[in-house]
Amino acid sequence: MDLLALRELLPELILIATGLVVILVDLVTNDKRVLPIVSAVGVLLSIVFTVTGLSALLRSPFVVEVYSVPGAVSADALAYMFRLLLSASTLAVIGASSDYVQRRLIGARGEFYALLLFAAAAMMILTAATELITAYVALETSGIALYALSGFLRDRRSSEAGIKFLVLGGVSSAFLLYGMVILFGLTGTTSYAGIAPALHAAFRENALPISLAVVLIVAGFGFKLAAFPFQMWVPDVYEGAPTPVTMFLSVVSKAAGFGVALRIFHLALGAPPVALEWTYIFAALAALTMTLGNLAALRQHNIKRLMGYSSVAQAGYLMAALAVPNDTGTAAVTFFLISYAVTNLAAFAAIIALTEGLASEAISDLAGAAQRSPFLAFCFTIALLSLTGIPPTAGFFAKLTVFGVAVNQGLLWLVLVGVVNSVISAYYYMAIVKAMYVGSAKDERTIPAGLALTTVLVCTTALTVLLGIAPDAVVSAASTAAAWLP
Amino acid sequence: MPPSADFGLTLSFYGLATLTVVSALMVVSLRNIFHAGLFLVLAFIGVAGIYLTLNAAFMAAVQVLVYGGAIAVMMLFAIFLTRNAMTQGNLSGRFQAPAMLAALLIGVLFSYAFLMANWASGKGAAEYLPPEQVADALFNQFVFPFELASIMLLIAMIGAIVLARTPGRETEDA
Amino acid sequence: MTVELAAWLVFGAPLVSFLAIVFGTRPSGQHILSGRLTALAMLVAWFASLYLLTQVLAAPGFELHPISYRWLEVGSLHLEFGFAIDSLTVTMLLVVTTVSFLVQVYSMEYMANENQDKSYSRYYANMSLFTASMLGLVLADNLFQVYFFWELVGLCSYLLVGYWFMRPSAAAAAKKAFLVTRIGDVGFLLALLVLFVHTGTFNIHELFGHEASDALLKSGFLGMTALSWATLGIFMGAAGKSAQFPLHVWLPDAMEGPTPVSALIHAATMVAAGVYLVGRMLPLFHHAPDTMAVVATIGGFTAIFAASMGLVASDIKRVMAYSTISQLGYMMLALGVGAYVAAFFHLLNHAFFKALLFLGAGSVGHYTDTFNMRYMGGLQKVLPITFWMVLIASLSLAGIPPLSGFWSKDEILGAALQASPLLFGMALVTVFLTAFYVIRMLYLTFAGEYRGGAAAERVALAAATVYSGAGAAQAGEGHGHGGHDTHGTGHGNGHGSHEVAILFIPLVVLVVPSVLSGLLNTPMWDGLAKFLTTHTIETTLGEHHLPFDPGLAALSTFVALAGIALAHQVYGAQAISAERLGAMLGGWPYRILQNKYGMDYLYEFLIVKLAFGQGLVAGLALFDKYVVDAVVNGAGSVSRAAGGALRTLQSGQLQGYGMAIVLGVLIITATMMIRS
Amino acid sequence: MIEIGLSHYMVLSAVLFSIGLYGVLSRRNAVGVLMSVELLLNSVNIALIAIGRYVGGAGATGQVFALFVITVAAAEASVALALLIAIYRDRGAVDVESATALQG
Amino acid sequence: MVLPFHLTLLLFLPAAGALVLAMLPARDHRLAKQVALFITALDLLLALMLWPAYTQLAAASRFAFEEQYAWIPTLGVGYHLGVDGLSLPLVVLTGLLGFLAVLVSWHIEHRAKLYFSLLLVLQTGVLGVFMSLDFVLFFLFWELELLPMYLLISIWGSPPPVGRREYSAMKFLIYTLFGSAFMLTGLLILGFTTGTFDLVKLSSLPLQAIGVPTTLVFWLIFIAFAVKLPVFPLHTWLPDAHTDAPTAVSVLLAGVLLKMGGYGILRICITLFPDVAYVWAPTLALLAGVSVLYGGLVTLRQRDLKRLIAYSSVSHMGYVLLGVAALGEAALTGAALQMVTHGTITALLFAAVGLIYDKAHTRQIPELQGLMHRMPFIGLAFMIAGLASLGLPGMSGFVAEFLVFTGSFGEFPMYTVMGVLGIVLSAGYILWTAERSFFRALPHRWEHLQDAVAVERIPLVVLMATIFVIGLWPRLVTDVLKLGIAPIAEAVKRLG
Repeated sequence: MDLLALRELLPELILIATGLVVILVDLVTNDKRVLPIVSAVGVLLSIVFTVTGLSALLRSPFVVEVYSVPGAVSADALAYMFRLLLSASTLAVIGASSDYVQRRLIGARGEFYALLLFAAAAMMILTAATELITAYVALETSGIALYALSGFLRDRRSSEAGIKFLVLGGVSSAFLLYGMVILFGLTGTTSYAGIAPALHAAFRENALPISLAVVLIVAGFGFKLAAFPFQMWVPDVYEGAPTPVTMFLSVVSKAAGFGVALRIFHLALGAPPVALEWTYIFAALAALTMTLGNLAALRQHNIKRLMGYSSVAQAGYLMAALAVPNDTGTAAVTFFLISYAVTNLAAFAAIIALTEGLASEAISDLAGAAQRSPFLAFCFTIALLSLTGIPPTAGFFAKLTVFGVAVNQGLLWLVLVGVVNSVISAYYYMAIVKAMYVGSAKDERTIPAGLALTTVLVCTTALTVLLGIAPDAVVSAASTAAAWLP
Repeated sequence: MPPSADFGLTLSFYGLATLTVVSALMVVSLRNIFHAGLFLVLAFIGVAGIYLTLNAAFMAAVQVLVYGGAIAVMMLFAIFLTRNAMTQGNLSGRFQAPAMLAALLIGVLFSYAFLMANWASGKGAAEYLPPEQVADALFNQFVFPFELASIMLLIAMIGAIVLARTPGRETEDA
Repeated sequence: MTVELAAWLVFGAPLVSFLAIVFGTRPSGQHILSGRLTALAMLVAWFASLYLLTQVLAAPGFELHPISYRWLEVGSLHLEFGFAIDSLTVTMLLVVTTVSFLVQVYSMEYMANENQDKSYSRYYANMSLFTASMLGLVLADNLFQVYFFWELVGLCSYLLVGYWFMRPSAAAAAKKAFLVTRIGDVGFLLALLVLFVHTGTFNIHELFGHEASDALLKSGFLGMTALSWATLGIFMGAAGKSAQFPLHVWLPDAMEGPTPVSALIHAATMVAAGVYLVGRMLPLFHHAPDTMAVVATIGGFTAIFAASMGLVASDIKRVMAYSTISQLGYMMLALGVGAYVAAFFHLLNHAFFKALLFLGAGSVGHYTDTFNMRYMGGLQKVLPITFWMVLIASLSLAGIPPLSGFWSKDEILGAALQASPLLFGMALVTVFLTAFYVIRMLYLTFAGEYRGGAAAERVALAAATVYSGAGAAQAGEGHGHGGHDTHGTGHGNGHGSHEVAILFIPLVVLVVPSVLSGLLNTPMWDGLAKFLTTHTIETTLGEHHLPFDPGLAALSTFVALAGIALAHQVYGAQAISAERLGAMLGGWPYRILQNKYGMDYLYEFLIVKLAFGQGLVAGLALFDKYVVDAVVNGAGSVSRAAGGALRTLQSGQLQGYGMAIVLGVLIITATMMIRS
Repeated sequence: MIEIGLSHYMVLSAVLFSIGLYGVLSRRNAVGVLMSVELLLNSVNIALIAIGRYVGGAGATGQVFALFVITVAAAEASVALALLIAIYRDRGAVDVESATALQG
Repeated sequence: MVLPFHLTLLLFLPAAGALVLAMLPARDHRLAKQVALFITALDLLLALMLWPAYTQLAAASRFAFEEQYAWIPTLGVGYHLGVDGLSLPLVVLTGLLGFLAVLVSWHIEHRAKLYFSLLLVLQTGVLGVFMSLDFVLFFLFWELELLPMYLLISIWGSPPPVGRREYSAMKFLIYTLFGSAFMLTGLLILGFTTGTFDLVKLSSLPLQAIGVPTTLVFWLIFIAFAVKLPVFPLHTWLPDAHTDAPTAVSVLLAGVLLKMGGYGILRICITLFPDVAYVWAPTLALLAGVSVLYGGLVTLRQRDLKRLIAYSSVSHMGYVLLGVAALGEAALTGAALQMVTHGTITALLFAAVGLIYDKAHTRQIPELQGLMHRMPFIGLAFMIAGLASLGLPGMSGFVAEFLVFTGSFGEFPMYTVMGVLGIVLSAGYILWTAERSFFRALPHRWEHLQDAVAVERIPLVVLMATIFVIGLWPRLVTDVLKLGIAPIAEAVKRLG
């Protein structure tokens, strides 16, 4: 194989290497505080290479030659975009979780970072994969890491989360696998680029198996994306898993899921006769997903669980754009994911600080947080506004673009469902704001937040606001990148 | 292809299929989990036989080694670990019937779709695939997933070690 | 002095005095300055009016248009502020400024006694504002401006009726006055809108043009022309202000205000504004005979209806109030039958003698501290000048020749006779009733022995409280049954002081026109008629001035004398017992009159109880809470309930979740298969 | 007798999948659930190798795919068993029906 | 004098002030107040500076002081600010009420820093709505106001025994979001089918050709404004929000926030879809008539002073809709003027009631009586505002209502009659309230009450003056307003 091609995989390779280094360092050192630093340095290095690659690609939109590992992964601008998103988010997770890991994951700290890095690398490959086998292996690699990470606290709830995640993940990936196998059987190839024309040719005589394959793939990715009715693991796992893992799940894993879904649905299954089979499914599932997520969130008391339902609802909005199989849809999904990532990272950074500082995950216990730690509460509020979609935050423009492409696609009804859902979501998001600002504190002390976490919080909040004020650079980058998807 | 070979294939397919399906049924229905585990091994072996009928000897070998060996052993290990729970059967009737119905519907749906399908079969299909060709594909075309798979195994190992370890114990904390 | 300046002075002098009092004086303690300022302003306005009279007399057609400013301009809508001065205007100006000035002079002493705390600059400010508004109304050359000041005089009336706002009865009366007149104003406002929509102008002279009336006559709805609707609306506004049936209920209650206010606003000027408005717009009314009929009928009915209630009222100011309503009805009757000159002639005369009567009543009340005639009597001895003045004014009101009332009343009777015997009959009965209650009032107040004034009233009230709760409730409710008590000032009654010059001088001055103003339009000299009809109205109205009919004059005088005689028999000679009269026909007529035909109760029942308490309004409030709002809250509850239901689905059981996945696959496939 | 072809294998795979699915949905013992998951993956593998055998040019790819599936199964099983041990340590049982600390 | 980037400066000065406040030491609430006062005063000055400048150059172009930059060119979103005759008075009103709101809140000590920061952010939001000429920018500011309002009501509102501040705040939030959700949909349809969100550009495009029925888009957008205005039956958030909000917030809510609805209808619904408005005008007028009467009748039953004013707002904002429905120049100008005048009148009412509540600790009319004896100044302010509210000539409310009536009577006589009946109802509840609360004898329990002190009087005096100035010299405002209204009326006239 071509060494030049491997160069394109440098970001992933660096992450994997960093993971191995972390394990080694973990073995030789007693000061575990060095572990997140090592990890962060590795991720930063990876980000540097990603950014270099991405900026080169974005600056020269007429470059047609893409160095890609044959049959495995693509190194186009969209892939780089997702790599950057995933690695930067991972960096944020590492930063936000260092104190948590130090205190709560005794005996598993090195392993935590290593698994996180491996999972991130696998997800980066997943979003860049151009054929089914690579995608499947990457999906399972990240999946297994996540199953394990979910159980890392090794208490009752964490283990339960892990086993639920694992079994349901196993079932759904079996469905996904079966869908892939049918596609493979019908076309004789696993490459997305090859599947599309072959399906087009075979569609008339194989409508039923193709439909079945599409449904199975929808089910498989639906699980990953937390789409109704494949979302039931989400609240349980979000609640039971260690909070940094929940953070990782809600941002990185979700982004990776949408990244791969974009390629499979918009590329392999994006040609007209096949696309017509699933776009309306996605539209319908989008509506159901957001409605279910928002309604169920109305009655939650645990903040992590609530964020689980919130992430279900957000997946619903995203799916509305996923149902638009062209580059505007891809761009909208990408931009939404970026906005959602910065927002949710900020939210979870705040949640980690708050739940650890207050030793409670109950929303009602947030009372008076705004007086104890005004800055923390402020950042969290910004994040919640962004999740609701209220300007001037990233979430507003994310919804604007997503609903905009849906409107253009003629999905007006879906947009109406979406906007009404935003209203419902305001109720529970603002209930958190209310708890923090309106309630009075029993305790006047400042809620502790470490330097790394604070940095992450500041950066993500700043980005949330920045994307709400000046989103153009990212929006246009997303649409440029989306145009790379053939 | 001579008719006798064809007949042999047919016979062995049906025989192995029956074995596999019956074993599988035992796996999901036997009350005793240990017995279920034994039938699982039997089912794996049946599947390996199916592979043989497909001229995939290498895969059959892998199947026996990995599943018949490693996985089954781990399975049994787990059974011993959880021995007082060994005789827990299936869920209550509340769940049984819908589960059965759903599984049945899925089976029917899949089978129907497969029977309706017009597979791209026959056109230049290889009767026999030498293992070298598989290896070639694995190490050239799919080298990247292969490398990734090794990471996956590493992850599984690390994960399993951490999870199986009693929490809160670490050298420097001790 | 130019006409423009004079017009500005008329309108501006009281306005300046208002602003000076509001911004230049302290709320308390500077009442003397305020009073003088006000009186001075009135005097300036009076002189300016006089000047204007001379200018109008000199002008061709007695018309001047000194001022017109564009106040607001939006699209095709122009709202203007302008003065038009013609004979009618200038007549009204003189009436208003004269009475105003005299009342202000009277107020200086009267209010000082009524308000011991010396903080009544407010009173003068309101009076100034009222006069300015009233003059602005009269001067207006367009209906929009009329409406503008129309509302402002209403406001001043509200503020002055409620001057003693600490008294619940006064506060309630003020509110009632405002609300009832506002109902009439709705008609006025709608009339303005109808006029504007069809003619595109508010200017009175433009409205009188043929184009305007043609446009108004061409369209219409519900079987009436737009013109009829418009005039009806105008009359509705006029009926509110001039207390015509059925919007008359506020005026008796408005007597809660200080007596000078009653004299100026509720007798001489503001209540006459309705008559003025209808008279001013009479050229339009002429194209709407149906409206004219309504005006005449309502006027005639109000005249007799109010006079009948005046028969039994025991409060001297209320007697006057009913009398005012009745006389205004007279004027409306005259307008309704087209007797334009007669109406304004009567308006003029009435303004003077009624103002005098009120001021006289004020002096009486000032002495006795009550207005309840049951506790008066024998005041002729202590208030001789007042007695004589009131006597003259009363006889003028009763229509005894040659006093002013006689002349104008006679003209109205003549016009009514020509129009319809029924109207004439009502008018004639009114003459009898008027004479009766006037004399009754005189006897009760001035004749016989003094019955103790406010002190006696308090004793009686206390006794009533002991014997029946109703009396107390009545007093507390204060809707006009209870008398005026001490105005919260507590100064002793019958304080022996003799008549104060400043209090009787205005009476003496007013007596002059009360006696003589009738001479402005007599069979010998019809100067006023000529004056009033020599402007544009003449062209549209034609000549409605009837020749003097000696027979009719004799009849009306006889009827008036009959009324006087009967009253003398009852109250003077006491040949007929008032009690027996009251008990006639089982006492029912008396009770009906005493209860003012139950109109107050009817309104109270209809509006306050039915609509407010149980009916429409209460229903809507409940509807708002339990339907409109409940839908909103219900949507929230349903969402929360749905969330709860979803929570129970999330049972935590692994296999349940797995089942959801499988079912999802099955259902999606099923829908796909059904669809294709 | 019909010649054995791809459809036969596919139907067998479907049946095995169905059985495995039933097991996942109905086994009360978590170990039993995991065994059923293995059945699911085995059914997929049958389909993969059959496709490799019958569909042109797919031979090596099918077997490679199957190999990866087996690897995944192994990895998944190890993590699953470790989780079971953790659960067992906490509850003394691996009954999935009662593992409902997380719900709502 | 107009500064460079004047509008931007005017717009973001309060927001910047909020940031400054956030940096101040936590305990010093005096300093916070002073800074807030300074900022709002400066902002008011900036707003006032526009007035003479605008009247000088108004004839030249439709929008003045425009600032236009590409903002998100990828989506066709621009940063486009500008004012015209319609928005300028509202901008000035916002500046004025923002300044007065700080004075009204002078007694706030509880978490004062946060309080004043939120007030300032609120002001930026409202100003932004009135100055934005890009739909996305408009929407951004439209929503910016939500959170400050929510927090202001739920933290400083009437606590539980008296009010339900948290419920009311949430209701306000959800209701507004519900409306703006539909607006967002309409906005997306417009923007993504035409490729631009610029309101000026949109108004010159043939929107019938966008593929989505313009009627649908019109109503989607209208709903948001109808909630804000509010129009029956979308009004029930208003009484709750008003009742439980702190005084300054009630002042701003009634004074300028409701006007965002009317402004939006004029600026967006009517300007972009004159044809739809023309077709649906009877429906709008019906809604208006019903709002006026229904609001007025329900007001009659209210016993809480703030609730009473809130319901009266429903009634009075109905006149805005009535004027809009009539679509003529006079009626539209009347509607616009009604927004300005209602802003000052209701602000004054709330300021007065707020003072009463601060001193008497109750707003229940049956409990209050004879306040005029102890609070002549507050009573005077209430009476003036009340009389203006019932449409007394010489005060601002009258002019606006009269313009609306004359404009709408020709088009919708029946609905105008409903509107005219509304003024009788106004007289009913205003006079009833005055009688019960301010007149009659002073009960013993209120003998301790004090009249407003100097700092409390300033807002009252300023608002009273505004009411009289507009009432007596309406051309001051209408001559500016009609410059903004004329093009709208012109567009409608071309249809009819």
